[in-house]
Amino acid sequence: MTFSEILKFSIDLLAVFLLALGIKGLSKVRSARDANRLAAIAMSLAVVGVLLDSLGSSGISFNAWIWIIAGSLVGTLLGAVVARRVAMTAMPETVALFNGCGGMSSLLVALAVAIFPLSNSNGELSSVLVERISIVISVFVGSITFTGSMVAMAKLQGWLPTPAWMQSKVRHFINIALGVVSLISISSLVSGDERGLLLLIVGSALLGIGVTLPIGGADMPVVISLLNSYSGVAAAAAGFVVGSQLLIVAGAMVGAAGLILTQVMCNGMNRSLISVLFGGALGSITAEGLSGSAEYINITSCSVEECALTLEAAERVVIVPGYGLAVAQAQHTLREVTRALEANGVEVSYAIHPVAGRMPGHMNVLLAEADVPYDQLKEMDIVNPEFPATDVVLVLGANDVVNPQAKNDPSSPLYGMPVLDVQEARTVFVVKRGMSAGYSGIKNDLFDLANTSMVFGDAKKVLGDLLVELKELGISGKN
Amino acid sequence: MTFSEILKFSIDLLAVFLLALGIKGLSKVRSARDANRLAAIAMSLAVVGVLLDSLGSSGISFNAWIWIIAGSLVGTLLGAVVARRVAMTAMPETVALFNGCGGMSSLLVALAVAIFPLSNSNGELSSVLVERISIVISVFVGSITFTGSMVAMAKLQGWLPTPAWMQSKVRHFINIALGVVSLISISSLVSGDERGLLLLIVGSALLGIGVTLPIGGADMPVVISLLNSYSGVAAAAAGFVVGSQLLIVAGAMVGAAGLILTQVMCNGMNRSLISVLFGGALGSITAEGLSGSAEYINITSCSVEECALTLEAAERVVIVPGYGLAVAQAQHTLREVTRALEANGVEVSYAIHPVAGRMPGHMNVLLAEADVPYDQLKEMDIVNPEFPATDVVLVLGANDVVNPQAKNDPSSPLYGMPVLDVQEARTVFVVKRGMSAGYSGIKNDLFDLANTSMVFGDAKKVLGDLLVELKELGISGKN
Amino acid sequence: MSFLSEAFWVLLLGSLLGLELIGKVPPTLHTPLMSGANAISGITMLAALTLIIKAGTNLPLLVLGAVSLGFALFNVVGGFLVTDRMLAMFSRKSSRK
Amino acid sequence: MSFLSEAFWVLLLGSLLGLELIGKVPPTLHTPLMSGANAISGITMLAALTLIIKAGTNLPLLVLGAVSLGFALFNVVGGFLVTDRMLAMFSRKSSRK
Ligand SMILES: NC(=O)c1ccc[n+]([C@@H]2O[C@H](COP(=O)([O-])OP(=O)(O)OC[C@H]3O[C@@H](n4cnc5c(N)ncnc54)[C@H](OP(=O)(O)O)[C@@H]3O)[C@@H](O)[C@H]2O)c1
Ligand SMILES: NC(=O)c1ccc[n+]([C@@H]2O[C@H](COP(=O)([O-])OP(=O)(O)OC[C@H]3O[C@@H](n4cnc5c(N)ncnc54)[C@H](OP(=O)(O)O)[C@@H]3O)[C@@H](O)[C@H]2O)c1
Repeated sequence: MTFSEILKFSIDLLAVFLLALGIKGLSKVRSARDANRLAAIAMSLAVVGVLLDSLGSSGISFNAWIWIIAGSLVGTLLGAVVARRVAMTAMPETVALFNGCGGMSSLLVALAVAIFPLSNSNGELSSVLVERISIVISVFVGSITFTGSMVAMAKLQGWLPTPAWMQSKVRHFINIALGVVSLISISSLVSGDERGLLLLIVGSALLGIGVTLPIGGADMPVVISLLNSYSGVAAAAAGFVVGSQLLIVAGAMVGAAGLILTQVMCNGMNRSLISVLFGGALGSITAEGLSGSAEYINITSCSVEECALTLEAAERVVIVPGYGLAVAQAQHTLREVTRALEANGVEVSYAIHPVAGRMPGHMNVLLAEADVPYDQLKEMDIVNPEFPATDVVLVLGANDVVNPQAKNDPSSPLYGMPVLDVQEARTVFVVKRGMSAGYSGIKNDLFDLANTSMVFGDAKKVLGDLLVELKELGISGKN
Repeated sequence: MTFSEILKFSIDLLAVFLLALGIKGLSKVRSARDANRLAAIAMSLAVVGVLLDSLGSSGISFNAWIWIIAGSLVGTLLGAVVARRVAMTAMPETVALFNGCGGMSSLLVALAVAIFPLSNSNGELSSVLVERISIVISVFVGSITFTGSMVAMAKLQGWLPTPAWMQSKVRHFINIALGVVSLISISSLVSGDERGLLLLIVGSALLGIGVTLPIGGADMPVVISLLNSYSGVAAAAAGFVVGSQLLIVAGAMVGAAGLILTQVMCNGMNRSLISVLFGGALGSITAEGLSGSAEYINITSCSVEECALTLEAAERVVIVPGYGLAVAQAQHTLREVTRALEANGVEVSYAIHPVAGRMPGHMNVLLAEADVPYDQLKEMDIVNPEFPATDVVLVLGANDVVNPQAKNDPSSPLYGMPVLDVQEARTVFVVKRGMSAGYSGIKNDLFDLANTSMVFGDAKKVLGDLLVELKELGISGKN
Repeated sequence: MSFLSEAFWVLLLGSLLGLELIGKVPPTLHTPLMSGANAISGITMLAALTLIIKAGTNLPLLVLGAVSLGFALFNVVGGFLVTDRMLAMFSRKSSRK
Repeated sequence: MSFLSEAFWVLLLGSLLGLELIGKVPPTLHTPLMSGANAISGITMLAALTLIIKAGTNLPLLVLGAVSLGFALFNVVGGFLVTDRMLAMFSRKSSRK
């Protein structure tokens, strides 16, 4: 065992250890940022390990260096630019993009080895078999990850509508057919016939599209997390292909952790993984919910002026932001309104529901962007007991997260999801454009309550008007 | 790769998987029993794997079978007999005994390999070095585990008093000296000089005794858990010695899990690992506590008769069992008393503090033995809010776990430990022999409260008298 | 090298896994968990077994191996049985009585 | 056999470890954890690197390797940076303002 071997080996062990610490740390608020850096350090270490090992044994040719540097430079630069430029609210699609590229990378590696076999294996049947199987897995999972992630990104960006036939049952047959095609090419590849390769790539790529396309935009974070888990599997398979322990461990860890995260996310949104994957978009249900809006019997609508008067007289105001606020990009206007209120001596805080919006942590990101002080953001468990002592609650483009059905109506699909008990406050204003339902597509009993008034309009516009009204009342944050 | 190799390998993987599931399952009440069986199955699987592997390669000689069967028979029989016979309350010492034998086993394996080297290693320096190091670790940790566990067992059984000089600071010097001796022999062994072997065995055996002897009986569960973690380390080292992956993984898992469990146990008892290991027995502090008993200013003592009258008139009675009840072996008499009360229409339940007694789960075991129905045992969090609606609390040989100082007095060593709020009840009777302190050695403010009365005497005796008094009042569980 | 590299990988991963496996343990389970883990640590019986099998006609080695096997099995069998006995006591007995 | 046996061991243990590593994750961290884990899954860059180094003068292989490396590094670098950006937003800002 040469010195360089020992060195490489220790580096690998250390890298895995740090990666494990990193993944663990990322799941706790206090350690998350350091953990992310730790993981980055671990990855750099791993690269150093590979380079040192090669330098110590066969060396790295000049030619190889050129290609290495070229590839790294392009990847790094693009990655850095995208990571800097992208809007905070576009995180899920960004992660999807990155993830797809990771899948593509595994796919390409496996492809390369399939076409130009490495002289790794010792020719024994069992290792040849394992090598073939890992190439196949890497190609299969890699291309599903790639196309699936790209579709997810495109849908989240709104570039890709869901074709109607994709929501019908037909898609299941198409996907099953694609699955069968992939399986056939897989078995032919494993038995040593290389002609199946192209078929496998095309089949699994289409399968990735077919499975992801029908899924509704709001379920996408879960799908992306699942695809992320797949790309871990693809990495582990690539590890078998090139014979790297480190790759196998890291891939397996990420794959398994991704699976758990997917499950946790599903639970958080009160959805099951099965219904996310096979239930299709929630669009149709939403349509039902819309028609169901006729059921409202006791809606009080009020003007922005009235709302401004009530706010001005209040002592404690709680803002409940939701998806609509994000869509309207109204966070900065909101901040101006709350500045004005605070200047007038009103105590303002923000009630953050964990799944308000369309991605986990959406509201935290949004309000942080608008410079809302961290200590005014209150989590659900903290703020819920405070509602009875609150004068005014301003619900901005939120719907499901303030639906009392979740507590009261066991037949409701929301039942069991923890919600913000805004109805306990003295007065509730709900700002939204119309009576349409939220993500879950169901009626919101809150709107019917006596202490709730609707302020119809786009969140940004309403908040702008509110600012004007408040100024007329002599309140402004500017002085 | 032959078929038998693949088989052995799959069995090993499966065994490790099942062991991991087993350890995980053992930490949850619902799955614990099945998990224990699962782990047992995994171990049997592992044995089958080794036997199959040997049969498939070089075979197992008749001679070897004889010795295998002889060794297994003796070990299995003795183990089964001890496991059946031992009293439930003697669990910690039993675990210590088993654990010590596990350590002894690792020690013997390493010793055997040290004297008759296996032709395992390929003669490369690095592997020779690793082999020597693992032998040394196995011997070192194995003998510490053995002697330490034996001392722990003997102390818990009361066979071994703590010599006075062992509680003085001198012991630290002795232990350091023993550590240095072990280190010297270790380094000579690693450099290839085999004469250090005997010295190492003796040195580490004495070290195990020296470290464990001064530790107080009540801290023993923690020490045993720590030694248990060591025996995992010894097993992993033995795995390096004989070249078995399975042994290494299983040993490492148990070693690491044992470390965590040790930490968890310390937290549960409100002690730090350092103070357990180096703080020495709590005996001296207890003595201080005794003298501190003069501080009590408002003790009300009452007769068994009075106590019986109050109990008879009560509607809701909560029993708080503690270490003293276990020492007095009074659980069966207690059960008779509660049967009598129940027959009289009194609602009886038992408040189980997590660390009442001297081993985790002590009270559950004790009361289960006396046939107390499971649904009458109430955990601390459940029973605490019920005390204000309780007529009589009967504290039987418990002290620290009902000390209100833990809540009220930030300067108390108990401060922060969750306790049973018995003082909230209408009347509290405390049954104990005198005014001496409990495990922590501090004064109990509860005894000074106006609604607390002391009933002095051995728990078993008092309960017997109580039974007689109750019968005289016309109350008995027999009819 | 190969056995060693493998050995260190499993050592690292096994330890990390062990650290993660048990999170919160209710106090009631401390003793059974301790004793169950203790039974598992008797896995050294595999080493003793291997030793006997490889010993050939070397009598001292056979004896050492057998004694070691006996100790280990004492640990394993006793450990699992006693854990089971304890857990049987904890299991819900509301059906009884 | 040896590489394979090692590979399967680390696969098993790595997966088990991954399953245990994250227990409860607060919803705020779902997105950053997802994106951080995603960056780590770009570890395939090591495979791409190995490929290039072993390619010798095989041009198609070099190109495939370099493209693969580019994709992987895009994933890794972008993933870590974007995670950091997100986590920076969550970190307590009470000092500001
Ligand atoms: N956070 C996550 O990770 C995540 C991920 C996926 C799904 N989800 C789900 O998403 C839901 C989140 O609840 P939520 O209360 O935040 O949102 P929601 O229930 O989806 O409701 C959003 C509301 O905003 C209104 N709105 C839309 N555009 C608006 C605009 N420009 N101005 C004003 N209002 C506007 C809509 O009503 P109008 O159309 O009438 O204006 C709608 O009722 C939950 O059901 C959750 O399970 C969350
Ligand atoms: N459960 C565990 O795993 C564990 C392990 C180690 C340490 N500990 C510690 O042990 C303590 C347990 O608290 P605890 O309240 O159960 O016990 P404790 O605080 O140790 O008090 C026991 C009381 O029982 C009395 N007693 C002794 N023998 C008696 C007899 N024959 N009849 C009647 N009374 C008798 C003693 O007073 P007299 O001498 O006056 O009778 C003493 O005050 C905690 O501090 C805990 O941290 C627990």
